Amino acid sequence: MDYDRRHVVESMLQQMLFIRLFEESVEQDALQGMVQGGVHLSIGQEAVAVGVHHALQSQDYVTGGHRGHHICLARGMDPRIMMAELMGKATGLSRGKSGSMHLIDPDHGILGLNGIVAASIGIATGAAFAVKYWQRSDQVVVGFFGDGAGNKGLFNESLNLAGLWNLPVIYVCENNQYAVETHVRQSTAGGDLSHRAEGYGFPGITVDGMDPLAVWEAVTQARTRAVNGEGPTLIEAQTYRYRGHDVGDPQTYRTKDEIADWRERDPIEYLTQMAMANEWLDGNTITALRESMQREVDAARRFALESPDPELGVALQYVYSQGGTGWQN
Amino acid sequence: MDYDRRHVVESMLQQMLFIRLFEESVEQDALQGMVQGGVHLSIGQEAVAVGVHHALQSQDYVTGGHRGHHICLARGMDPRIMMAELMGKATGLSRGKSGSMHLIDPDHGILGLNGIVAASIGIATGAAFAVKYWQRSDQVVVGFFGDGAGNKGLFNESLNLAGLWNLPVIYVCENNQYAVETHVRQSTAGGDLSHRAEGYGFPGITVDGMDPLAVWEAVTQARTRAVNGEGPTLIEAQTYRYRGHDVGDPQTYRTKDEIADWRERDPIEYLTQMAMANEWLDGNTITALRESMQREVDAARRFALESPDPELGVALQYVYSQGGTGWQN
Amino acid sequence: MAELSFGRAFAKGLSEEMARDPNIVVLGTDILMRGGHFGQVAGLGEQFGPTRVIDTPISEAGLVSLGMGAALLGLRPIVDLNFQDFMLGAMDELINQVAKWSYMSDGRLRVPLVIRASDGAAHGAGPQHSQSLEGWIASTPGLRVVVPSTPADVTGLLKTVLRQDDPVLFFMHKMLSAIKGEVPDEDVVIPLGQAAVRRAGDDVTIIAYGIMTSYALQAADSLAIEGISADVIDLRTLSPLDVQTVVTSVKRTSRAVVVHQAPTFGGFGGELTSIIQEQAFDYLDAPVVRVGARHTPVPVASILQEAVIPNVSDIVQAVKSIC
Amino acid sequence: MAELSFGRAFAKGLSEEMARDPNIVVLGTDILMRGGHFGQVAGLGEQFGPTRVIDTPISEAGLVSLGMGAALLGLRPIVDLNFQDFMLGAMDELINQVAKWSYMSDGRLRVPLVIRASDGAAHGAGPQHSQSLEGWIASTPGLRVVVPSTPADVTGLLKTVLRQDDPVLFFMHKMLSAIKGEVPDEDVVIPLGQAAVRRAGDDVTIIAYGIMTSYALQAADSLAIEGISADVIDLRTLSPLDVQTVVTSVKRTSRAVVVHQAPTFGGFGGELTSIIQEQAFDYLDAPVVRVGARHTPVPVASILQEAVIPNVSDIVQAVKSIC
Ligand SMILES: Cc1ncc(C[n+]2csc(CCOP(=O)(O)OP(=O)(O)O)c2C)c(N)n1
Ligand SMILES: Cc1ncc(C[n+]2csc(CCOP(=O)(O)OP(=O)(O)O)c2C)c(N)n1
Ligand SMILES: [Mg+2]
Ligand SMILES: [Mg+2]
Repeated sequence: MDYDRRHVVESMLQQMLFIRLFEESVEQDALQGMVQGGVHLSIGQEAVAVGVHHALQSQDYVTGGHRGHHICLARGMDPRIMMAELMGKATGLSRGKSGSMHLIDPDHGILGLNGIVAASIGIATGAAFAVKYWQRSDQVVVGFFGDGAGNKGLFNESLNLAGLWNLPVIYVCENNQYAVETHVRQSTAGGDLSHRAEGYGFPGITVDGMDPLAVWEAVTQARTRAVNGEGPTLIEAQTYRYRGHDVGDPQTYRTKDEIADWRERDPIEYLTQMAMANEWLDGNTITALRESMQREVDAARRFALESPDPELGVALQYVYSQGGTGWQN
Repeated sequence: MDYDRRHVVESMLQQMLFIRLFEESVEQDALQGMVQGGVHLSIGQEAVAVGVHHALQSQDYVTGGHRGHHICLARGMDPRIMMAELMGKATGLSRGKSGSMHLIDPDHGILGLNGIVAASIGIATGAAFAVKYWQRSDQVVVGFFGDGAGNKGLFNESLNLAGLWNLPVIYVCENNQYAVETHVRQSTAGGDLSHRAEGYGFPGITVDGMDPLAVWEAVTQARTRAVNGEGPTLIEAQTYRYRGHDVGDPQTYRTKDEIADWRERDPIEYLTQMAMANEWLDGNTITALRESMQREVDAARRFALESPDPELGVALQYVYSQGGTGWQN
Repeated sequence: MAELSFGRAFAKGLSEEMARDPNIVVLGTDILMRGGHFGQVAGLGEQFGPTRVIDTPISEAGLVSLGMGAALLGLRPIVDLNFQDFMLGAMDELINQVAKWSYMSDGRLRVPLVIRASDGAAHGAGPQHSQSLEGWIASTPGLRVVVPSTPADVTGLLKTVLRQDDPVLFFMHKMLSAIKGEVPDEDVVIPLGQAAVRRAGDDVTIIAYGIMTSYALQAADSLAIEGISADVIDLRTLSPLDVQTVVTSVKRTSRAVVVHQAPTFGGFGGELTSIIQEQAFDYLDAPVVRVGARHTPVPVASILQEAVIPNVSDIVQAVKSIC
Repeated sequence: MAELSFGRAFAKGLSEEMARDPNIVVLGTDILMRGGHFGQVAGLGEQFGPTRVIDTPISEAGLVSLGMGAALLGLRPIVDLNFQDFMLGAMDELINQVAKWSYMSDGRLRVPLVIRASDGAAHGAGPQHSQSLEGWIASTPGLRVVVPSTPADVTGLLKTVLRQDDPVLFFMHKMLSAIKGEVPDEDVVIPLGQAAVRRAGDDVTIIAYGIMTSYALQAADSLAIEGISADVIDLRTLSPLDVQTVVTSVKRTSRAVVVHQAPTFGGFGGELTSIIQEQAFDYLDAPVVRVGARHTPVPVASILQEAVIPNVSDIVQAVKSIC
């Protein structure tokens, strides 16, 4: 058990570190205009994606919203082709067509991030429907979404369907307190969003989203429920984005103090302390780890930068599954 | 108090009787093809509309769904021009353009029935927004909808807005157990729909929708809350339609016994017994009342039948508020 | 050959495909026992049971989204939206999601999702149950639109649709539900993007689809009496569109009338007209004339509805105005 | 005259109208402090406070429906939907409800609701944030569509819109947000349905609106060098549509090119083309040519976007193909 815990903590720490460094690199490039389109960084929210990932199996599926780099990296997306996609390169996942908000990687069970708030909730529900239809006994779907998504209609329609049909889906709300400038208490009636699950007859819980172990535990339980045919769970992870809504956000809507308070609970810091206190890792190992991660990020970045632009014809491909734009027969 | 109660009971009984007779007349005409379009009768559900009406003031607004004749009559719509509208006549409310599902009567605060499930919820919320904006201190809006509407997205969006902004709106769900053939338990996860109100931080209660006095009390309380600035209430009234979903429904999905059980709780019967037991009304008075109502229904029907068809030009009017079809300048 | 109604023809095609492919499921309101409001899935509940013929809550957005998620994994859901008007509650799901996934995934994922809905005007249905929105869907890159006009086409096109991988909107005009026609017993598939010439003529080309095909044919009958012979083309699908059949005919007849039940202004007829004048300009002896509904919602009262919806005589007059 | 950006021009018009009419309120995400994502309501939060400049949850359907309910009582809400793409989440509310209430109530109720949204392609915005859906709305009986191309028009059209009673979709192309132009200090209103002739010419009529107006003008500049003189018409509103200005010009020039950023196939250009050939057939020396986007979603990478979105040289070539 202690060994397991050590193993998990080390693995989580490694993933969170990698995500953080990856995102910091993306941020710099975005500021330089090297990234195509708006960029929504997950810095500060690493614990949610990493906690969820550790509770999942490789055959599980995920969907996410516009802020989902951490989800993709946690689930195993290749950082090089991901970075190339962010920069709109020919080597990118979708050869530059989808970009940051719409990363899709079926090979890693990533059915898609999404530029439309709440859409991920419905798609995850549908994937869970298929899993249940085929009676796959050890597979679940996680639908990530933000606090802002709980007030979209699709939330009601999908959670009702999942509750009604006992679908193997886990809804993970990353409550990072804001939707752009709007604080969750200014958008959401009735307190914690997790309470709304009761209206659909399944459990909703709020967990500390800065603690990957807490997220891991909650999702582990939810996954067990799901594969046992007991249906969905709504998990609201209280977390925080250290950066603005997108790169370039002037962030006039919150105080430095508020950011500082949340940073005190930084998940990377927290697990680092835990690992060191337990003598699982020492300072040198951590420095070495960080350096090797940074090298990997740099390599991904270099790969992307050195990759060619896509051929223009790519833009006309796969409007339809046979490959073309095909409105005409 | 007892006098008040007597007064209320008599008034309710009178309204319910009138609605029942009106609907029976519509049913006959619908079977004969005299009514334009699908007809969704409210027979069995009279107590909800009448109970709500008695708790409202004349300045209050209502919206409703596709099954709303009872709402319109309770609020005071003229049965003659209503009947004429059902039959698509020139004398009808909208000169035949809107028909049964889309009755609109601003003079009686009826902002509109609606052919789209759940739409009434959002429109009522908006009217309440205006009432609050103008700080009208003694006005509320009631949004009627069916049990089938609770699983539409708009339910979530609107109830959240109402909860967030404390709007003076009362949501009345007429749970008549079915949406077409689908029983509410086959469509709605989590038990009583009224529970979902908790997720938005305002009260949701389930009342006996076959008892107009129970409805009246619940709405009276909700109205007091609303005008006191305490925000919305969701009231789920358990009721039943004695007829099919629409005229012509083969009704293979329920048993005669189920219908008989609900009819034992018939609201007209119930208030009649109460009035007679209290010696407020005797058999003769009730017979006379029924006869005079029937005459009024017959007169409405005659008025409609004798009214001319609309001029064809009516079809081209009021696409825009200035009167025309006006796509061209 | 069996004589089947439009609705039954759908049920037949679906039944055969469901028997062939266990990944096809159908979801919608009141379909398990009732078989849908237009009899379009009658008997399937009995045949395949509630795991494959699934009664749902009234949640159009949730169902389209659910269908998409399931389709991404390889299921082949048919979501029956009942009236086309209710599709408006699922537009984000259709346009921002379903339509874009093949493209955004650069072909790595596909959405073999079929949406069935009944469109068009029916006496008494009124403004919120009578719309003809096929043009919007046809204009959306990534979606396919099928608008059959005969029972045989319903079966044949449905079979095709269920054997390909693009999302398809399958629109069946509600006033066609009860019409009958021969449907082959054999497994006949009809390719998408192949219009049918329903009647051959030399003086004018009438281009229609769905219910307006029969109006066009009736108009052609009247016109024949007056010595005007019309080529009547039934497009069958709007996306992909069979441009060649249309243009070839117009080059021969030099005159074209485009017909649909949607309002003329902003309708799909504008696309057809544009293509014709782009590709056959030098052959045209007269402007292409469009016949569609007036720019109004569809009113409830029958006589008012008839005042705004195009009819056979509108088509006849349109043809005469250019012949 | 002040030089204002497109976004500021909106704020100016709205500010003046809100000062005039206490029944105007504006609702949307992140508008109170931020002033909207395109600066379109900058300063209004300070000026009018949170009871009239209202930050909302992300609930497009709920807000359009709320706006409608409030408008039925006589309030004049502006619902700011941010990106036009998000309007897809409120289509039932817009098309089945807002558009139909005047008609269904036979004129007894009206819906003075304004929906503002930013449309069109912007580098990097990608498939779900770049659409041009104005044609769908224009085709809907009961709705009005405003597509301004200059700051002065933004102010002048907004003022008009807020003084009439029909529901209006006010679409501002996101790449125009920062362009600047003179806006009169006085209270100038611009009637709906009145196109502007932005440049006079004799050889060809180029019909555009919104952002494509400036592309059309640039194309006209290039063409002038080559001796082709173009009339450039900016429609300003699609519903009501100024047919007369278009047809009069084409009758004079005998050639027309229709331009928009939406995909050509199924776009509003089909309507314009049809009207032209219906009303000026005998004057046309060549087919009307449409310039629009390819039939694809709008990809994220800039160079890919440019491969599908029409540009100045596409317009030049289209003109040359018929001149
Ligand atoms: C339907 C829709 N409405 C509005 C937007 C614009 N938008 C993008 S992100 C965002 C805020 C989302 O907040 P939240 O769900 O809390 O996610 P977070 O950004 O905090 O991760 C908004 C309003 C959108 N993308 N989709
Ligand atoms: C958005 C939408 N989806 C489907 C329908 C078709 N439809 C009309 S009434 C109805 C059942 C509604 O049930 P409920 O809300 O319980 O009202 P009731 O008929 O019982 O009064 C359905 C599915 C519709 N009108 N609107
Ligand atoms: Mg958030
Ligand atoms: Mg019901």
